[in-house]
Amino acid sequence: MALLELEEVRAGYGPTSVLHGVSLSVPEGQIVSLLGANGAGKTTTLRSITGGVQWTGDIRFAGRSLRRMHTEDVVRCGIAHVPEGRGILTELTVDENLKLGSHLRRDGAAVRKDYDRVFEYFPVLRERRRLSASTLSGGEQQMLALARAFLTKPRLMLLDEPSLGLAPLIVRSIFEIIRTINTEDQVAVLLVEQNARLALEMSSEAYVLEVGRVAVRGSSSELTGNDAVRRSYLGY
Amino acid sequence: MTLLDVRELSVRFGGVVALDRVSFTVDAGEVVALIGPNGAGKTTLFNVVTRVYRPTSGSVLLDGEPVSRMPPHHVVRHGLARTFQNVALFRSMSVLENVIVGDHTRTKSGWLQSTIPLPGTVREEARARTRAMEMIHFVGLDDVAARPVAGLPFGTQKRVELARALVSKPRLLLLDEPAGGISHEEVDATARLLRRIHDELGTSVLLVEHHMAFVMGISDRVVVLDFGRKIAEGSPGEVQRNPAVIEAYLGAA
Amino acid sequence: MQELLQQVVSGIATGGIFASLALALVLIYNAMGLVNFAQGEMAMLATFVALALIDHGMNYWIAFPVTLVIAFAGGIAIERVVIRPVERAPILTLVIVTLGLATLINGLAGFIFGYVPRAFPSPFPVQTVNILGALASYQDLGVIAVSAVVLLAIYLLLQHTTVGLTMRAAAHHPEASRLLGVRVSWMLALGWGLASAVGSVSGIMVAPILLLQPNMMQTIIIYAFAAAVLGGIESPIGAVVGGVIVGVTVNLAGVYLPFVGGDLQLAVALAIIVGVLVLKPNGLFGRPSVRRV
Amino acid sequence: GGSSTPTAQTDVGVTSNSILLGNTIAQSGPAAAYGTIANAENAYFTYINNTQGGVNGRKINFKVLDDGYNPANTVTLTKQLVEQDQVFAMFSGLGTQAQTAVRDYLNSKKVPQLFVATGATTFMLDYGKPSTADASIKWNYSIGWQPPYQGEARIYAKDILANHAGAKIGVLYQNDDYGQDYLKGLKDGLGSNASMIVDAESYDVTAASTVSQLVKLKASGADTLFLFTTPGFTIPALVTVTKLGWAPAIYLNSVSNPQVYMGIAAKNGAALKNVTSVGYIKDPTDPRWASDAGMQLYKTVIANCTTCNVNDGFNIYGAAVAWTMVDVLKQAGSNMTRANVVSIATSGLNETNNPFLLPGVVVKTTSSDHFPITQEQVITWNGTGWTLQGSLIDERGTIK
Amino acid sequence: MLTRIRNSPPRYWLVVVVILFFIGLPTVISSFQASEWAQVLVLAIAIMGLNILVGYSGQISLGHGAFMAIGAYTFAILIHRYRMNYLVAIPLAGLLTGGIGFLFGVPALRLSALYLALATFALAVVTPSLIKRPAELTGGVQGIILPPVDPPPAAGAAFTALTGTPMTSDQWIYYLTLAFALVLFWLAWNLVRHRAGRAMRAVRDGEVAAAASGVNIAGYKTLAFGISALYAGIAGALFGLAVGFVSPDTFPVSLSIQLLVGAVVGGLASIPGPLIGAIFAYFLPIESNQWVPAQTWIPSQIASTVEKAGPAVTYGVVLILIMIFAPNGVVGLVTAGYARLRRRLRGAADRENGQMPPDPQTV
Ligand SMILES: Nc1ncnc2c1ncn2[C@@H]1O[C@H](COP(=O)(O)OP(=O)(O)OP(=O)(O)O)[C@@H](O)[C@H]1O
Ligand SMILES: Nc1ncnc2c1ncn2[C@@H]1O[C@H](COP(=O)(O)OP(=O)(O)OP(=O)(O)O)[C@@H](O)[C@H]1O
Ligand SMILES: [Mg+2]
Ligand SMILES: [Mg+2]
Repeated sequence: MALLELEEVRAGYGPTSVLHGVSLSVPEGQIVSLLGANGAGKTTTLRSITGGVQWTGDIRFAGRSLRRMHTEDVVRCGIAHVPEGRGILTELTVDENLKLGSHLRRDGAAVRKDYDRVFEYFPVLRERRRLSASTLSGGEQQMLALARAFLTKPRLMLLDEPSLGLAPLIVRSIFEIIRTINTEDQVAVLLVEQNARLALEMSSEAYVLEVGRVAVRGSSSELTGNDAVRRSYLGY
Repeated sequence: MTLLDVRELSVRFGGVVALDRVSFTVDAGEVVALIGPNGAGKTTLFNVVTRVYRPTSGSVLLDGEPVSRMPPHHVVRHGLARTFQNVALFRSMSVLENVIVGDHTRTKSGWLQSTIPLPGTVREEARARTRAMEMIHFVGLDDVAARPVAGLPFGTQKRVELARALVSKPRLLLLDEPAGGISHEEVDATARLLRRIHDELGTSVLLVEHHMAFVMGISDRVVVLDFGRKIAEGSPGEVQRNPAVIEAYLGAA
Repeated sequence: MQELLQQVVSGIATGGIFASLALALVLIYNAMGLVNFAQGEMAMLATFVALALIDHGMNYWIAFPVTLVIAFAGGIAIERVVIRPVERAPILTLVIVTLGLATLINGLAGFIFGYVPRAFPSPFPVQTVNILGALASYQDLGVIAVSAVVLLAIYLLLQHTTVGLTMRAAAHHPEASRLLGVRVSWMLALGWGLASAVGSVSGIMVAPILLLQPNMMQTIIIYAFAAAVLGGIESPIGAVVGGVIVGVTVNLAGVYLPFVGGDLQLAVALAIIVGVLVLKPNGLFGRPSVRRV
Repeated sequence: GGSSTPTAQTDVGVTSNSILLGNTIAQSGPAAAYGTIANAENAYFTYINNTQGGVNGRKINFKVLDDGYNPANTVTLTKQLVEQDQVFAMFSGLGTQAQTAVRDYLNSKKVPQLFVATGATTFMLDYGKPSTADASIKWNYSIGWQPPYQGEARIYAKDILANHAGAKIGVLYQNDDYGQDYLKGLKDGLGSNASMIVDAESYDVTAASTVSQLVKLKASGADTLFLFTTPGFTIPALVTVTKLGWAPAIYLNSVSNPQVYMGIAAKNGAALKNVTSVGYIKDPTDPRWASDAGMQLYKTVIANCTTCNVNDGFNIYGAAVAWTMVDVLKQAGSNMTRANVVSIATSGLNETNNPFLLPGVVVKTTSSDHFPITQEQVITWNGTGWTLQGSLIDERGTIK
Repeated sequence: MLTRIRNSPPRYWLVVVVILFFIGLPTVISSFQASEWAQVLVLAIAIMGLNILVGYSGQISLGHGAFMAIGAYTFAILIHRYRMNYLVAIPLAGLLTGGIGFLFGVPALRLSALYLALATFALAVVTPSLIKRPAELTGGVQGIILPPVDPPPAAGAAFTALTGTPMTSDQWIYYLTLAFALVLFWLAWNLVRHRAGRAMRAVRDGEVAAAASGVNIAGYKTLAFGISALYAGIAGALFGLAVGFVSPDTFPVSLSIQLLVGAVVGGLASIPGPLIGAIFAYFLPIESNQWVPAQTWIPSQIASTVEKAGPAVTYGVVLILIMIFAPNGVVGLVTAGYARLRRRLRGAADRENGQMPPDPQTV
């Protein structure tokens, strides 16, 4: 059974409807990518999952419907959402941001171990622990957001364009880290990405959205192999 | 001719050294890219050039004149316009109005003329509107000209910013990650647009970007920063082969 | 000399009053990112409740905690009913709602309890101690001591507990906090509850000094604002230090600056607010806010 | 225009069976504590309507509007009462600034502005004079009622000259017409001895406390303290004096002397030794009046007002001034014109039996004297209540 | 923008209807009611000033009553002491207040919204005591009584010809205020849609971006303060004229709050908003405890409770309710309703295109 399932989800902002029936599923422990042009509704899809917008249809996580659940309760089920814009709490320090990631966990020893891992992945965060998060550069903020999401010990991570604004070297290492988290901790990932090539490399399966509908769905290798799809949707 | 001259520029925030004695120039007619790892100080440099931040030491000359002598809002009068990494549009205004604000320095009417508009003011308004519409057409946003910018797709918003910067007829355009967060097709479109800005409007460009194909395809010269220091400068080809750059930024391809 | 010393000591005592209300303001700022213009009125209402309990024969030391609990619940109720619907509205809307709340509570208290001032018992005697020749009463010292205790409690809560952290997070970044599993709405309610309880401590402490009546807090709140601004609006320590400084300054300015005189005390508070904001916008203890582009 | 019957003369606001009076007062805002006065007045009118069928068969209707102590509101509301509600007269409007604001308007419209609730001297002293803004308007439709603040202060001056000739006086006064009038009265009353005042400190109504002023007064070496302060400041000031370890002789103005307030001050820790004041109204909390007929009447009257606190000194004030108003209307008889009523109120009063005032206090006006009440009696605090000292002191004719 | 205006001709008709309504109003209501409406217009002018500051330049002021006080006192002193003609004194009072407001805008530059709210609030509280200080000039606590004004013969004659009754002073003041209001509203409308107003809005929406576009942030922020104070000053002068008396207590904190409430209730950053807000801000406190008890259909217990509880309670409740149910003010409510109606009329076509609703902020 899939960990996350969306069934005919429709959503929008006020009078504007953005998603016109999106169905997709993320199997346990897998990375699934969600691609599409600007404005296709990728972000909106992620927001629907964590209750950031009103939606109809059905969304199930681990067999349980998320209908009418508040964002915080969805998150407490084990979904970590790194939103577009990263959601850094700029009034707080880097350390406090990280603490907010782990604040719901009761497994103290494991938390400490996870902190060590996080600082191993992103050494710069250790250096900046006491500084206000508002001073971090774009890439550093992205690292903080990922680290924080990891510290919530999720079963599923929703990542909205994690490579946005990152230097090539960092992009690669971040994707590496995502893959490590995925394989070592069995965290499933729904990855929204503009860099289709990288995303397809990472994921086992992919969906392409077009104006709020799923236009193409298939295994990543299939899509990479399909020139027509590549050219018309993925742009490379 | 040297348009922008950055001399020994250093910026420190408390203990953090964001820029460490960086020097480089941008000549008229050039497209220069500024690349480097996250936190290298690229945006900070933009912010010093546009007088958002004060440098700790060093200077920036625009057309031979030190920018430190200009109030922030005068920088654009000296022919320098910019866009922002995270898009900074006037959210309550339409696309057209946003672009007209970009025309602010080319219009004159003060508050008195605004409150009691004489025919001259009205004509000036009309001219500003026409120029803005032309620029909107230039970046290809005619369809959304009357729409409020809030809620437009990210890529579109980036182009609105571009139009707003261009309408002031800058000689030098500072672009902070113009290809960030937009899809591949649009990256290509943006590259074509930049070419046209350079060729048709004759604007020089200094851009920050992480999208290497984009950078390499468009720039005449590349300046590389790492930890606030300039580690390399040269043609795209040279920089791409530079081991220091590969180690700090590009990674082994 | 003797007089100067007495002015300073008396100023510190008055400052204790400002500080205790300023603490509640600081708390609500940390928990809501908001200045609550109804803070003084809420404290006044809670004090009336305490008086009603005492008048019905309840022991002072039982009535005190009971009032705190009632104020806490009242604060939560206010948040749920009045603030929640405008939670995401711009700051101006919130300011107006709290102003409306202030008007409402003031009118309500007048309606229920009348405008005739009431006596309110104090746990501390008015007897005085001699400090280097200046006199201070146990009552004034008591107010300062209680403020210090409240300060310590708030400081520990905000800076060293998870609840404090989530409260601050919820106040400043509700959307992002939600995505981290923070029950933002309840955190805000909790913040109101706590601020209301702290305010009621302030009311109970100062009512014996000021006179309990519906308008009791109306001008005090301005001095409390001045204290909070001077100390840095998010800093509890700043509130107390700011309160004392405002109290002493207002006293001394009235006596030693001829053009101020006794009747421009409030103008001194205004000057402090404006002066601090212009010269040191984050106050004495506030962290500078960083602007990034 | 009002209805008129052939037999009797009437004006706007008077019908064969009713008289409409208007009032503006603060029932909300900073001075809301005074608002109860109008309720007490209304209670007295209700009592007259119920027990005597009104005055000469006309029931008194009393329309009270809340001006929140803002003179701008007073202007609007007074216009409303005069032009829209068509009141016969304005009665007992509150506040010096507020009533000053409408004085020209009411006099130019020849609407009586009777017994305003302020002790500001101008409403008595300046009767009949032309307006300072527009000389064509004469102030002959306006009059106050209570003893002028200046007069009261003169009585203190007399008392101190008689009993403590060597006193060093410190004064704490509110920096408005109220406090300034008192201070002026004291200085005038002391006359050539005005140098007895060693220090006078003022405070604004927006002050958080008057501690700083009191510290200064103590340091000035004063041994006698005058409090020309409203109750909200008087009570904390009395406590502060004790807290400063200071024990001056204290003179308290009459606005602040009701026993309720003294009780609060005592409870809050004030020593209250050697306190002097004056009175002209019976204090409802004073046991001396327990079986007094006037006090019995007051209690019956005030039962008509559900929101009124019997012990509140403002309420017996309201009843007393309403008594005078009814007295005037009774005297006017069938000649219910504004001109007639005003002339009785401002020049023809001689009321010796107002049951709510101290025995002997006369409410009196003549064609040359427009100060209705000028007598007051010195009282001293005995720890539980006020003791009347000596006999009434009359300041009639001294204020010029 | 152009197309939007072209799309909505009803708006122009509405303006004409409203103006005609206000011109005709005194002929059908009593002189007293005219005096009330004059005060509404006074408030509308002051609120429009505040709206320029808060709505269009994004700075908060809880102390605009203080600027009204300056305007009113300047006016009063000019005509009381210097016997100046009141028609000259009004604009002079406005200019002086504008200048002072401009100066006040300089320290305000450094304050964030919340702090500015506090500082201006404190200003409002302290104003009455500051006024008392130069007593020879301001009359201290006694205030200044102003002579009544008579309508000029021509205006009086025209009014008599129309209604058959002589024009009262209050009616004349109403028309005078209306004239000022019309002009000042028209000027405000011009301001916000031309270069200077656009720059102000740009500063409000984003200072860094505005500066990068060449907008002088400090300049436009202080300018907004100055213009806004000028409006408040003129309103203050007209207020003094209408009330006929100025004194410290005439300018309490509640006046400042009343202005802000009017601005928000009407709808910020809109031109009709201040007028609607003024009607609300004026009548609610006055009517709140007169209207309810007078309604026979309201159960008597409720009516008497409302009466006894006093206007403060009603005022607070209504204020909170409005903020909850119409946070963008009446204008926001109407605009949203109009947009919904248009969508319904046009059918679902727009919705599919992802058409955005008109932004309530830029009416
Ligand atoms: N807050 C909002 N209010 C109104 N419309 C919005 C809002 N956010 C997004 N939209 C609109 O919804 C549509 C889908 O947006 P969404 O952010 O889901 O796209 P996306 O696929 O994530 O695009 P991008 O690659 O640019 O992030 C767009 O047309 C956008 O204009
Ligand atoms: N206002 C500030 N206060 C403190 N530190 C700052 C401030 N602005 C920038 N920094 C620090 O300066 C360094 C350079 O930041 P900058 O934003 O210039 O990097 P960048 O090269 O633009 O990175 P990116 O590519 O991620 O956007 C970072 O380490 C950042 O934390
Ligand atoms: Mg997106
Ligand atoms: Mg950057």
